[in-house]
Amino acid sequence: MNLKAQLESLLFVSIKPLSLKELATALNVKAKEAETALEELAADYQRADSGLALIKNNNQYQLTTHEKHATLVKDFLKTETSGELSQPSLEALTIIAYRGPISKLELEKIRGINCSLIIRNLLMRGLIEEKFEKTKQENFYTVSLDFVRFLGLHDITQLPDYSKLHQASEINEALVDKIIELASSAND
Amino acid sequence: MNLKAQLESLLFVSIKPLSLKELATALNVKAKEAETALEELAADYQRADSGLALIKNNNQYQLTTHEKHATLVKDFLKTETSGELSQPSLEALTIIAYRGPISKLELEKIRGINCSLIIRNLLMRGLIEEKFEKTKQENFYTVSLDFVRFLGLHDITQLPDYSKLHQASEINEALVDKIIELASSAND
Amino acid sequence: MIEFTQEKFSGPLGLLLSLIESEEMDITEINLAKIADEYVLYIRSLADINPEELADFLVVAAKLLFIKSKALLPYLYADSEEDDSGDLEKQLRMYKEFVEASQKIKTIIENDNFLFVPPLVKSRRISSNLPAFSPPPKVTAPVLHEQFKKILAMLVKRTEQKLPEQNLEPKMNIEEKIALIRELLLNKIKINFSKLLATAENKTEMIVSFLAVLELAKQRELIFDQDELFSEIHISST
Repeated sequence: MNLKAQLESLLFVSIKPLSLKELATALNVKAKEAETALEELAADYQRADSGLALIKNNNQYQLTTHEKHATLVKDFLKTETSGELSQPSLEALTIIAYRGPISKLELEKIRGINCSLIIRNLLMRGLIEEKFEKTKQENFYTVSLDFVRFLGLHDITQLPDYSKLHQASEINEALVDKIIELASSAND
Repeated sequence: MNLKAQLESLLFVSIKPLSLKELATALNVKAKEAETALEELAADYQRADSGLALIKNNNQYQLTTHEKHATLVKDFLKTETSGELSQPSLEALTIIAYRGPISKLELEKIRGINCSLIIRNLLMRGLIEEKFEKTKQENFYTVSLDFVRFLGLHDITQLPDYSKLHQASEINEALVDKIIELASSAND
Repeated sequence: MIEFTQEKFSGPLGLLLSLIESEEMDITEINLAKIADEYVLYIRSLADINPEELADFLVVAAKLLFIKSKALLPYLYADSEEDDSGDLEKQLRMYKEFVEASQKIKTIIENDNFLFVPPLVKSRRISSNLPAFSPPPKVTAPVLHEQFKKILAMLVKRTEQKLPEQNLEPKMNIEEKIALIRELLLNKIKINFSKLLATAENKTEMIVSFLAVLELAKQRELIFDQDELFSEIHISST
């Protein structure tokens, strides 16, 4: 049996995005195997001048129309405006897109202002997702698959300068850890 | 532009099967041209070991899963729509039961997160019903008659404490409160 | 299909960035020191600022005034290399990177390359002969009752959490604080800065006190003295 074709069937018929785990379980294969096949499927769509695309976010996969046909499909579905974004909301979304998963505190540190209302608004509109991290006892935020679709990207890492803006946080964290280490050893 | 890919996009997003005429009009091509491309697309699906298939019925075209994967798809859908509800789905169902008819926006104001996928899932399982209110230009949701009977009730108002909880002031406040919040975050 | 609304600036860093950029300056500590007064003037002119946000604006004001005082009186700070005045500069640079990235995201959205997914498609499933009704076995009327009461309790909790935020509203603005300090100095020769801060009920009021004292010093109405670095600051009228 062709794993790619089976994955395509399930993604097509599902009413929601599917996680790697759900797909692997349904097909009774290892997650790694399913992941490789999904990557191949996504590449096939790109290569073969397909009408479809396979996108991924937060380990969730979804079949969508291909970005090449955005105007055609939009006219066909006669879709309407899906709301407006204020500059503060756009900024918060940008930071969450590049830095996610990110805590509210970190987001507020970068924006220099309380972001409670913006976060609630973005959650309600389904542009971001909230996940409680047990180890850190804090909520962390990532952009949603819907937001990735609005951008016409297949993966949020395709954003311009993604690795540069994303990694900055890791470097900072590493620095902070180093400083804490030095400070504590100085106190000994 | 690749006609096959365009046809595939339209067939993928359409809610209902599409006639040759509808497809040709949307793509601004002759019916004959569209028909040839559709035949090619159907052949591609058969040849390429695809997860999809193109079926034609009464001159109406529709994308479906490939018949090879019928059992897989059926088992998958059965698990997807059976068993217990996730906590978020149960909460949404509860709010719809006590508070319905309720709009998606109101439900989201109470729950604080986007509810599109949850509503889809509840609709799919036949637990709730959707009704478009012309005056408000919005969909409203109520629990389905099947679900009321499943609970052993004749009418949803027979739920414990229904009259008190249906009008709970906490809910009214949550609705009002959030409207202010959205207004302020829209112009902050 | 997402529309964008325009604002003059968003938040304190947005304001700071727009001030710096309108002067065509780079983000450096020296330039931040130059812009400090303009920033303070601007936030004092903001009539309808959300009290929750005012605190954040004031935090940046305090940082700016610290940077400015450091630029004016460098000898005071010569020994303290660990001060964090460079933080605001770094913070603003990082913020600027994200503002620029947000403009790129805006362009991407405006390119309208939306990827569409079908609405709920029931017809696709008909061939699978799925039951039209598939209830969750354990859900009963009492379960829904319990669940609804939990939701109400959660809503009450959410409202309560919001109340303290509203109390953040500053009890006093800078003008009132200035008047109070003047009055205090009429009755006393000296006041201790720490005592003044101790009367503040929250962070916002503390910063307001700090700004008021700086404002009075600027208008040469009062002077500071201090026995040694980091010791008590005494305030007296000129």
